[in-house]
Amino acid sequence: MADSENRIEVSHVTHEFHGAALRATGGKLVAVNDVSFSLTDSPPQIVNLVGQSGSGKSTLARIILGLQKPTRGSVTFNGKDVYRLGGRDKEEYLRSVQPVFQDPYGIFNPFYKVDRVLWKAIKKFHLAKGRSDGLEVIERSLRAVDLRPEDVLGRYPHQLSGGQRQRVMLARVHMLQPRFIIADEPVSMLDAAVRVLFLNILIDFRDKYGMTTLFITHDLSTSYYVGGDIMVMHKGGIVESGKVDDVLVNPEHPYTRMLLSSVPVPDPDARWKDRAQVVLAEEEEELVVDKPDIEAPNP
Amino acid sequence: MRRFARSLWKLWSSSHKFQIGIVIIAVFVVVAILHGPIVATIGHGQDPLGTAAYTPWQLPSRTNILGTDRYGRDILALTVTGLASSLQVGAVAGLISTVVGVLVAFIAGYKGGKLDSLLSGTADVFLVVPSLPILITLSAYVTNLSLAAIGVILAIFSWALAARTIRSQVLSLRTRPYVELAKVSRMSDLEIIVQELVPNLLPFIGVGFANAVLGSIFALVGLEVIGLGPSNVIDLGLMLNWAIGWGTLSLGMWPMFVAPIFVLGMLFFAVNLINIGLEETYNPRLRKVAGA
Amino acid sequence: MAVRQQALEDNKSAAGTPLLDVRDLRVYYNTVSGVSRAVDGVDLSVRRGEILGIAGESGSGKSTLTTALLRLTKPPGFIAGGSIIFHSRDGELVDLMKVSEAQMRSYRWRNLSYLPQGSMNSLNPVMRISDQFEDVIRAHSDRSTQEIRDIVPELLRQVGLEPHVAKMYPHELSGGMKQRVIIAMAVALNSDLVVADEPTTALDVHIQRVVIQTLGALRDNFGMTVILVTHDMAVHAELADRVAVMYAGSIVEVGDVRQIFKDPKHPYTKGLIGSIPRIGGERRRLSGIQGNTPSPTNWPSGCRFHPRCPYVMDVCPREVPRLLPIRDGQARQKPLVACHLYTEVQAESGGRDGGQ
Amino acid sequence: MAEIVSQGPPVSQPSEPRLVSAYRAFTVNHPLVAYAARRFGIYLFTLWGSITITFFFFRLIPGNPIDAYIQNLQTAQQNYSVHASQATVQYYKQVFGLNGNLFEQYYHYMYQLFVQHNLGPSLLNYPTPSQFVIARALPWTIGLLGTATVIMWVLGVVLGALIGWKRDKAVSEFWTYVTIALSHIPYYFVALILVFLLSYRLNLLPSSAAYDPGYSIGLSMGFIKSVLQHAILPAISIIIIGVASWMVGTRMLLVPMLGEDFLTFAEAKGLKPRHILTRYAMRNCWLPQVIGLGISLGSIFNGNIIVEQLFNYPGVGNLFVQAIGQLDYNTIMGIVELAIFGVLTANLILDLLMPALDPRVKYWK
Repeated sequence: MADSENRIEVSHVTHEFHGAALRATGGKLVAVNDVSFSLTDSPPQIVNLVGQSGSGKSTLARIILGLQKPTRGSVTFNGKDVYRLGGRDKEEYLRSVQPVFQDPYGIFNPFYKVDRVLWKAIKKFHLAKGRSDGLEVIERSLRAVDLRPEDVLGRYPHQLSGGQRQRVMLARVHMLQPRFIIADEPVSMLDAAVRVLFLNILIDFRDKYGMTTLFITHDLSTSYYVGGDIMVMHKGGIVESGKVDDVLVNPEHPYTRMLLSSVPVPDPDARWKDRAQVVLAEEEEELVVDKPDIEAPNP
Repeated sequence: MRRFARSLWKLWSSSHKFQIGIVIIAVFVVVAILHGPIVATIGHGQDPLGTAAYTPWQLPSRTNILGTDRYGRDILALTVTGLASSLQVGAVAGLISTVVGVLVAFIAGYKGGKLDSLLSGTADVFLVVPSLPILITLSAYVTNLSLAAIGVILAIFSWALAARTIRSQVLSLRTRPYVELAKVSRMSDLEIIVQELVPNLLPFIGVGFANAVLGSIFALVGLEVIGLGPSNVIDLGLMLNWAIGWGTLSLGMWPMFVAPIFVLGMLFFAVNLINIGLEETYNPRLRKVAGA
Repeated sequence: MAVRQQALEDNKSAAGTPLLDVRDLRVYYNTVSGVSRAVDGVDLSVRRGEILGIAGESGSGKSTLTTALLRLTKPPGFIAGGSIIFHSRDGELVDLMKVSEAQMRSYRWRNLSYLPQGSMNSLNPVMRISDQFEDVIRAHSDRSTQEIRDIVPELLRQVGLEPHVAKMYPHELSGGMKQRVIIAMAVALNSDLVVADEPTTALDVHIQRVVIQTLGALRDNFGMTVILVTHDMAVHAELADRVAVMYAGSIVEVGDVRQIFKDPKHPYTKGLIGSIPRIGGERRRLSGIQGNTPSPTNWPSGCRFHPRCPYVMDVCPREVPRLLPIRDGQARQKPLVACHLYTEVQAESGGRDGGQ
Repeated sequence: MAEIVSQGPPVSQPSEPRLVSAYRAFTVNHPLVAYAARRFGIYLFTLWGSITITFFFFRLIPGNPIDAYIQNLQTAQQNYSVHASQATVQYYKQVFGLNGNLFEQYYHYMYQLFVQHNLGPSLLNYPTPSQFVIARALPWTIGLLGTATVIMWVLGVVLGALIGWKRDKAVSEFWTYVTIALSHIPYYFVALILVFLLSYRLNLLPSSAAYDPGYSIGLSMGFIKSVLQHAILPAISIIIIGVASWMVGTRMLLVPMLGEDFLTFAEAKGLKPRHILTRYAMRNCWLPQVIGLGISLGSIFNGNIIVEQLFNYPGVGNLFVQAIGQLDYNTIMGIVELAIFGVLTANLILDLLMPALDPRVKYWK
């Protein structure tokens, strides 16, 4: 499909969070720590980014999408810094790199019907001239992701199932035909039967349209299913990478091994024999409760 | 625009409380706007508000539906005029404080960073300056305050509260996935604020406006009840002040006392109905738990 | 400790006897768009000492069912009918749907404990862990504060937590630790049954494994009965003895865990098992299940799976299939299936006695 | 092809001045101290900002206190000459800090306030400094409003929790609507009605002043009884509406909480409903109400102008109105500043106390 190679280059990206509370103490949270890799669309492929919650996967996705400027390091698209793009280049970048987010409900503004997300894409990226032309594009894309337009159009987000909502996002991607899809935990809130359908579409997009997907997940079995390359992320850094078939079959890094040995196998005859090593000093979750916003009643 | 009308219609048909509240307010607003012709009709061509237009201290009768006051003015005409003034003050104050509050809230909440700290800090400073003493001082020393000027002064001390409540809402909305999706869909900041954030905050803004209007009206009435308000415009508070000062209750001249209190009571009744209606429609968590 | 030891022995000797018989349980919700029949005619038998898995997609009514088992259904939900017969250790039969609220309170946790779905938020955020233990133990026994303080560290140790956890607040614990604290609470009173609602959802894989094995240990070490409700089939494969598959508010198949995974009978179970990706081996395309989960306000007629079923027959939209035992060469026990594919040919007499 | 570029050496940090890094090290090791220091800084800033706004506001509105005072002298002594007045004006300008331009005056005032802790002379009782005049009125205000605030908070929170907990019951729903309606009535309406009914019509209670002038101030039984009698009406008119507001607030906090998992779980544990309400539900939602109480107590210092005026109660609010009549700027500003100080200090104390009240709150983390 692609005439020339498109390339996203992530180099030495580090991101630290300085919350209002963190700033006071000079403390910081290093979400992403000196990560470098590149994505290209020739040949198109699926690159898995796996890791447990808090490993920095989602922050990395937001950084690549241009939503969160990294503290250090750079993201370039075909050699141009994503955070210094202007006008035409910015448009080109957004046309080429599009997201699928985790929460299929939060993607839709509850105030509007589902259609709006698709129409916005048509208008903002000039995908069609006029209404009937646009409707045709929308219907074609919905069918491409196994949705019947009449089931989806004219509905409010809460009237659709999670699987339908997430597939509407895929339809949006289908319309825009980006070179890269940044999919941040797209199936974590879907049921198994629907999840497979979603993954199949993602695989088809690679094969039919030559799209490259950065597939972020915490579920190792889904990354094995989609195949391709894999990067294992732990505490903000990439600890192991390579082909899915190598890394998930013969893991080298102890963290990858630990992850793999923890995945329950869907076979009653292959149960765990040994007891898991119970980690006593589990990382504690830190919670900062904001002071509630309240007023004294009457004077 | 059609979408907007439809959501308004949805809101309207969602709650009877909301409907009743709106109808009462609408009636009051119409009366206030038409207060000139209404007063003229009451006076049958002459000014019912002129001193000694009628015999003083009349109880309700055919000519004076609510009777007359100490100076022989028609109490119904006074009430209609007072309502118009009170609503005008409330509208000016409510409008200014809501517009300023919303602007500050959206700029601070959406942009964040240093600008947010600066604007929120300013709002906090304004929040701790007590408004009632300032208002009393002003009305004591600045003679001939116009209705609009009173409204502006009330707004200076009430925008900060609106700004703070709406800002916290903006903060919670701005990291929603649909806002992020809008960003990668090439929507500008202004488009995102207007199309993605504002619609979801309309109920908050609406309630904030209604409360600011009501709050301003009652702040002014409070001042006037103790005789410290501006005394150059007839509003409902000034009527109450007269009613107390002239000892109308001991004289048995109840309309002078009852009329303004009734109108004020209906006003806050209506605004509260709207509040409760919106609360029920827009707070699904509350609705779910309450099973209402 | 001696008392606990005795109870443990009792549990083990009672293994295999009936514990809970659920008959035609219906739990509905009043919603704006009509009555939502989230759980609509569930039949289920639970035996002492087993781990019974309940599987199904979101919207199948699993969670509604678990809360109803403990009679914790909250408005706008209500229990529309059915019975839950509890077989107490001394052989008494009690219909939990009929006892008074005060009696129900005494059954809760003493006999039926609950590991809730939102375990993250299930502990009182402003109380120390030890105080929360004290609350529940006090409510069901007359032990003194000192006695309770003494046993809490031991209880925590049994689920693999350090004693100092007792002095901590919930927000200082990770999700998996909170899960295990609640499991320890069930151990504290030696509950007959633990109903675990999606115990591994939202946990990291490693913690998932710890929680799964802690639940397994409940049965292995204490002889407790566990109802394991989760959409994650791999967890069932790892832990359950029997699996009940729920679809659209009722149970469509119950069978031994091996039978469910190796030889699923109901077309829905087949689809579900056929949707699970595995690590390793040949990479083949999985088919998933086409179509959408139906809405509980408007279930399809007849067999509720018929609009998505690849084997749909004329009878399916017309008649509701009953949950009946079918012949099966391999399985030790006959699986129960609610599907017309089997009723026509293989159905035996016997009616709806789930799992005997 | 996704190539994983080898990870380079970490980017070196720019070095910091030693003082900055020492401070940073200290704050990392003592997060609580760092938090308290930062919070105190914000406190000082807001205090300064709001007092500055107040100062310029009062200096910029028309009206001249010296003219007002000299006018007073004229009416009192009736001897007036142009010469004397010129000297007098100069003298009083000096005394009242009105020399020089606005910024010199501002500097003078802030110096006097923050360094000498002096508000300047009061016009009402010249030459008594304003702080003494205010201090005389303060006990009445604190006594009346402090007691009323505490009473209405306790009643409001308890009753609010009850109507929230029993939200399905018709009685609760009835009281919910009653309290919502009541909570929005301006309290002076209630005051007017109470005075009319209990004082004028039934003659049960005194409607004005703080005590019977027949008694002298002291610890005699008669005096105390008289003080209590006089406080009943103003207190009740504040309390009725206040209780309703606190009830509405408590209910609003409690009802959404009733869907929380830990309450369902508490029920699953077989705990008694009363136990769940007090130890689980209320313990988790009373914090905003405690903060509210703190702020209410902090904001009683400017007195309740309307109630004190209606009942002619000799508190700070009443003093304020008198000061306005006399153009006593120092007293007026003093009262406004006291109010600002009260609210801000209450906020500061609450913020510092919060971590002790709720284990989840850790600002400094």
